[in-house]
Amino acid sequence: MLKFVAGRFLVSLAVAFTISFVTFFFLNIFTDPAQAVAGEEALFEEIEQIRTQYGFDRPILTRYFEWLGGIFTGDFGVSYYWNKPVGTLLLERAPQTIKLALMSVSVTIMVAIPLGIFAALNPNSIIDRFALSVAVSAQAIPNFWLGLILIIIFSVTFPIFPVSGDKTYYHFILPSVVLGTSSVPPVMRLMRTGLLDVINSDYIRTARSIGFSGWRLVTKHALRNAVLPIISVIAVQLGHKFGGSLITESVFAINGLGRLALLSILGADIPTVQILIFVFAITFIVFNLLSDILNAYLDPRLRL
Amino acid sequence: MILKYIFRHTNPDFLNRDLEKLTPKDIMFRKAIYHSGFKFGLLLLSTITFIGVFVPFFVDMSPYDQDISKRLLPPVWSEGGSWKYIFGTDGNGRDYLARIIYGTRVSLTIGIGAATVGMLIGVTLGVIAGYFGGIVDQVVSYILTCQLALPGILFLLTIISIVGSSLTVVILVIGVLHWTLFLVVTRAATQRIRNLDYITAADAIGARKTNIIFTDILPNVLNQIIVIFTLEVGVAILAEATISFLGLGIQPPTPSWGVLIAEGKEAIFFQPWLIILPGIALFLLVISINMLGDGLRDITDPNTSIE
Amino acid sequence: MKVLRDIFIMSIVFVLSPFIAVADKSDDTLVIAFTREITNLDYNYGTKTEYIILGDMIDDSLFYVEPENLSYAPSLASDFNIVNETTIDVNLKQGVKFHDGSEMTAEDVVYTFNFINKNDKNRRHSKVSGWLDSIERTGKYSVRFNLKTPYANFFNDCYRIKIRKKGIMGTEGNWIDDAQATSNTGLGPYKVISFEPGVEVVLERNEEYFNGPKGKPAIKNLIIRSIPDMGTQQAELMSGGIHWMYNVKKDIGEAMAKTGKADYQLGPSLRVGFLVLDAGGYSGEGNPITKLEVRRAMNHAINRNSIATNLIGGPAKAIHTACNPVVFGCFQDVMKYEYNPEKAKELLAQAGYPNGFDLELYSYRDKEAALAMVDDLAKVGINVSLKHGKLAVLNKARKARQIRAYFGTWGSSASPDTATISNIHWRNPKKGDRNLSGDPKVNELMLGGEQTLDKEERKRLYAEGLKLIAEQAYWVPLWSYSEGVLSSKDINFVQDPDGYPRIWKTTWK
Amino acid sequence: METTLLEIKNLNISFNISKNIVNTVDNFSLTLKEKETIGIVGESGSGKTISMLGLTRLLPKQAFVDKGSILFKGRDISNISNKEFYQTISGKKISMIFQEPMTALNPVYTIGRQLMATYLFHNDVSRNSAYNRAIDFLDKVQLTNVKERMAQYPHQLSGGQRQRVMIAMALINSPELLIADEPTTALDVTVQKEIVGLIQKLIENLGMAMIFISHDLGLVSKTCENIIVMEKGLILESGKAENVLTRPKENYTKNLLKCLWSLDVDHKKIHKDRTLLLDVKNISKSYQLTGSILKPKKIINAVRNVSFEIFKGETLAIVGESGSGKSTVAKIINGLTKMDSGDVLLEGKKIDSYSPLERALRIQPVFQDPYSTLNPNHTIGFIVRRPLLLNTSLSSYEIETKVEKTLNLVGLSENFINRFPSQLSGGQRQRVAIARAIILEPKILICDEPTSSLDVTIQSQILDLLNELKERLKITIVLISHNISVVKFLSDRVLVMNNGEILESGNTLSIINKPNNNYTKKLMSAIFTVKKKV
Repeated sequence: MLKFVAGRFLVSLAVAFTISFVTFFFLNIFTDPAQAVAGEEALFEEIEQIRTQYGFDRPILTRYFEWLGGIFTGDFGVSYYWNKPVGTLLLERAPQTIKLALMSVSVTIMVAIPLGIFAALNPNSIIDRFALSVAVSAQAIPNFWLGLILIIIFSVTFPIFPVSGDKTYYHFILPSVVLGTSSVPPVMRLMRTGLLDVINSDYIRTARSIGFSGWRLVTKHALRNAVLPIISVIAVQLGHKFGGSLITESVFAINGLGRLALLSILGADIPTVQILIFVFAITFIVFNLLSDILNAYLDPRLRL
Repeated sequence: MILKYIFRHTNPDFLNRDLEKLTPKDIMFRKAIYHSGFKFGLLLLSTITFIGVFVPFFVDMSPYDQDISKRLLPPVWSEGGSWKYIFGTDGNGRDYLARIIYGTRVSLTIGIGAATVGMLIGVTLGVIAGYFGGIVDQVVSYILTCQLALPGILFLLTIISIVGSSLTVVILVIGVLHWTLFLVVTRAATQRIRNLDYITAADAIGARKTNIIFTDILPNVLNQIIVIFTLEVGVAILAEATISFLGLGIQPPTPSWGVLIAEGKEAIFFQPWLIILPGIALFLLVISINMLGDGLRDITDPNTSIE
Repeated sequence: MKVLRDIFIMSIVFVLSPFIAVADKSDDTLVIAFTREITNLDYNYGTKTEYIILGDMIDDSLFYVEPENLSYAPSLASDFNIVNETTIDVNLKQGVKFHDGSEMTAEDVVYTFNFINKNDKNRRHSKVSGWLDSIERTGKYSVRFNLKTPYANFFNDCYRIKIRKKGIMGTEGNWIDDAQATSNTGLGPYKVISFEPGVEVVLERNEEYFNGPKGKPAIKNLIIRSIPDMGTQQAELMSGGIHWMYNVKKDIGEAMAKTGKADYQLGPSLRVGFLVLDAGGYSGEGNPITKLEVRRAMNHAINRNSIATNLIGGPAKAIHTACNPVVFGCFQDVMKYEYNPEKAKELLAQAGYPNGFDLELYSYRDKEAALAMVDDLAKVGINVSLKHGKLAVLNKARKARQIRAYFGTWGSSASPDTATISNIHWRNPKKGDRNLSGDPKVNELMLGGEQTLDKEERKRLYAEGLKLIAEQAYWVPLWSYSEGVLSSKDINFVQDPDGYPRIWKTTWK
Repeated sequence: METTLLEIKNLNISFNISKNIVNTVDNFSLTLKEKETIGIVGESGSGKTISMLGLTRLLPKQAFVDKGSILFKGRDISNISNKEFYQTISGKKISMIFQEPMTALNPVYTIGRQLMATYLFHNDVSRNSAYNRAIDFLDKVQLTNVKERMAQYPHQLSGGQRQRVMIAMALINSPELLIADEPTTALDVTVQKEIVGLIQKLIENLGMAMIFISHDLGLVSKTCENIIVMEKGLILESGKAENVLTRPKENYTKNLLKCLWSLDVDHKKIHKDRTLLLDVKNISKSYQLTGSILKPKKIINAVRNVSFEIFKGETLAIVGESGSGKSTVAKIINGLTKMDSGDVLLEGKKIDSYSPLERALRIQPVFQDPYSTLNPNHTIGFIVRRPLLLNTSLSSYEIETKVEKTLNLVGLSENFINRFPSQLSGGQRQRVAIARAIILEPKILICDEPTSSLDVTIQSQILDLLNELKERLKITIVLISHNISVVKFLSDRVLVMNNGEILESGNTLSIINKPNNNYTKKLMSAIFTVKKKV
């Protein structure tokens, strides 16, 4: 087990570095960091001055390792756009995104899992067809559009929820619904097919031959098998939510990492963008790793 | 010719023939006939495609002609609407119906283009990794892991904001970032097929590797690739709409639905049709493509029965 | 499983959590929304309009612009004396206190100007070093400015520079750029209570505010929220989440006013729009734009009146000069190009483009207007592909000398002098990238206008410069803008003639 | 006096396929006395399993009981509610054992938990006594270290051990009837015999009745007193085991028996030709299992230092259980897998020095699974034609003639040329695979379990075909098999493999009759054969 975790950890680390490397090179070759620092009003000679002063004229490899070294010592660089250390920015913004991610995943769980279970227990029934149409629709609705429509309905026509902001948990309900919706289809489909597979499996036939039936059969014999893969999918979805919060946070003016990312891209704020890509990648990798470990822990077949 | 084929296949006598006597294509056709989701998706998609691609050839309309004295006219069903502008006009006095109809072409072009790019990358890597295995597979897996860990939309926006936006750039970038599903599916299918006896048999009769890949492996993965392709078209269309919505996508005055929604966003409360109509168009197109894809998956899956 | 349970409990908690109280009249709190985010409280580090508005609320400067007659008035200064063309003495008001309670003296003024002039490597106000040679303390409440050259826009620049308490911005090479957010040392009518970058700024009335020309605010608490989406802002306004928003287009404003939920004012603005043309051939020698006939044809091709009336609305109207007609020095009797597509086509034919040509037009603002212009230009045969995007894209292309034409606007917020627009747009091409005329004469005339204090001489220089620009059609001057403001029914907000919002004058109804 | 335990009368089971009702089991009737054992024999699709699933209400969703009555201990249980049935009958009075021990146990629960749940479901007792009962039954099925077994998960046990757990689960509630559905088919030959013996012993000790379902007439005749023979949903005949075996009434039964007999017939001559065709010298091959990321690397020595010779015209059988390395040897001598060390000399030349095309002309394989041996996307014509397209420059007319000729040779008509594999039965597919292998007229045919996935009647046809081809084409056959009957029928010489090594080799008859090695003895004794009564 330890060896497995260590191995996966090393691979994850390598992936993280590859991503940081690619991002850094891409951003620093195709954009001019000196221009970004200097700002839009800067004169030509000022840009050149900044280039030497900040060391942007040195080889890109040197700068990459310097940047990487900075990350290890906790120095994430300074944002040109926000005039702040990127690390501080991240710390300020992360709580909102974490809240949003957790809440949207709970929305997904609350909708997708019961729906998937009922659909699997009654294949080709009305519930099943309903669940399937929910999945198909949720896949086809663009996030940004859903956000706008929900605001029209639930904040303006019927003022139940606040339009925007991130002050209280209450503010997070609509955004969580929007962000959670996009994960409903995969989780629901997996729950449905997983449970169907389990129900049609030989060991459920064994349980039925013993006399188990109905709800008792599902809860005592089928659910655990079907839920195992779901847990890892949810962990992966949670990892996705961090990067995927970009649009939702913009529509609902939630001051999280996603909005920070969008603003930094639009403001050509390279230090922030490259750290954010790195951080989102790491988050995804960590959740993936956690899901693997969790799976290995929960599934006796994978235990060593 | 096609009609004859359809007639032959919908003929009750034919349908009731013993399953053992049907070719794989016949079985798929029969499944398709009984698959309501597939039929609905196909019908909807054909209708949308017909309207978007062919109607502009016959009906005189322009998505670009402006008349700024006739801006923001409401659609025909609202107060003050007229049949001249069925869906009303936008902020520059352009016919909104024409813009939405022309938007179909943009979405389809980008969807199909990006999915093709993704397919070329994903299938090539997938077949190579699946067939050769070993170190090649490990390298490809590593690339896959990296790609999966990359925050997609963020990276997409970053690239487009740096490279600048045009139709080609959008297609290429979305395509380059959406190949993982192709890879995963092709690789798994190739790995499975590679170990089947008929591949060993092909080996034994002296067939070359390329011959095996093109004669034995690809045709067997094709169904799955088509399914993924369909679904990825939907994903790419949504991705384009998203980046256009954020102002980084297709350049104006090209009528992309994402751009239309973004342009109408400010008027969400007073000219809501500006958002709702392209949103519905987008929804219908993607849902039809997804239903088609889901349907294809069921139809081509040998494990499902004919319903 | 425990994790799932926790998530579940959390979801229950948030469903049951009560509504947040909406800030309103009862607790004397005004909430306003900005589209762009406030990332720093120090105006000295920003150029956006939002920073000017915020800066005016929490800071103060030596001079101030009176909105009624668009003239400069002393603010922190009590009076001034122009000793000679390059020497200006300024006396300061006494007993003015920073928000932390300490008194402002000449030390602080000297520190501020010196720091911005010399020490701040991260300077955004490079202009100051262009004219300021040194500043010296001449008494506890008096300073002397020694200028490098005569500088007409001195008062405007002094209005822009917010006076900082000595030491808070750091020392040479070690500047502290969020000093304003952490040290609470403003001078303005409001003081900062809390600041979340990109989210909101909470302000409270400065009860100790010196009797400056801005006057004491009527409303005690003020919250500035950053809401990037205009639609969201409207929703917030309708649901009572905010009281005030600006930059509202006429369609939305008028529709909102019809609902009876808010008041809409569409007043004048100092902002003007224009196309900058690459007459100097920086983007490639001999390109079509370098031909005078082509530039004139473009001037004739665009129906400015129609766009100004139909798209911008309000007091917006077509302009013919490279400045807003209401500001000082904006000479109007120049060559005028009426809307005449036929003539435009003729001119194009003369220039050797009877079938028109392809052109990339960059823009970052007013997409509708840009599209309308594209349409107008297409009608005379100029096939324009619009590159509409973020300002950063335009900046990058401009810096790389790839731009043939771009659609620019200039706000000149609260700076009623032709010098502000010409300083940035007609610089020496070696120093800036916006002057694409390639004509040293324009640079000489338009920047010469700020290097003398003699008003008549300045007017003469600007008149000559503007005539030259019009005649050579270096620009296509488009229209003056109008400024739209939506305000809630609870508040009185009066728009000033320059369109610049002075929030602190707002009162409850 | 013996009382009737179970009486099934005119049971009809139908399937609902594509809105068509298909009758699958027709008028199934059966009478079972207490402590009696009945075997139901038939090939796949004969309805033997479905009729029993109908009895225990475990039918798949699209199947349903049309009509018929089921009397259990005199009471009609076909009309009682599901609830009552599940609570009072299934698991308590009637238990089942299934074919596939690998999947019949829930992988996420321990053995102990599953056993205890089974007991607790029908008995209101403390967990402690359920625990003791479970231990007791694990003892009864002759598992060792039962206390540790209780805490183990199914994947930690071998197939045979799992089947023992299944038996314990089926018996823990002391049912009166045990239904065993092919309980040994998925197990290795040597384990099969132990499990069958165990079941027999237990039902005798516990005084239960048993219905034993199998496709193996030999096995059933050894296990059961009475036999029912089914085909296509119909009961063909039933009666005492010896009666059915000695005096079969139906042709079908006779065919089944003939297959067993024919396998038993001894018509081997000693092969005389000593021309060396293939010389295998000290080959070894190991695989590295990278497996999943979760499992550490594992090295499996599939073949260890194996040497043998193949002479022209002979049929050599390589015998062993799954995992013995026999298939790997087959692939290596076919040149389809690289060996780690050693040499394979084909006509005196190293096998890997041949180009793929040269090799193809000399040596060809036939595989086990008729469903994966043909590419489902190609027509039969293309599949058979492809070797010619790749290897020869014949005109298209010549190719077509040869394809037709070859198809005829393997017993298929030209009509098959445009069909797809999915339109063919398993036996037909195997014929196509043989056609593909022989169309290039190779010298050696390597048949890897060519019949083990087929029904018994089809098996004998394919074996006959191979025998016929051998005579007509003078082809050398290497037969890989775990089935001694098949080996005995076809081969001249036998190699016995286990754990990647050759244990012994020699003349087929002498190996079968006088095995030297213990393992070979075990292998031979595990076979149930029916002696033809003359």
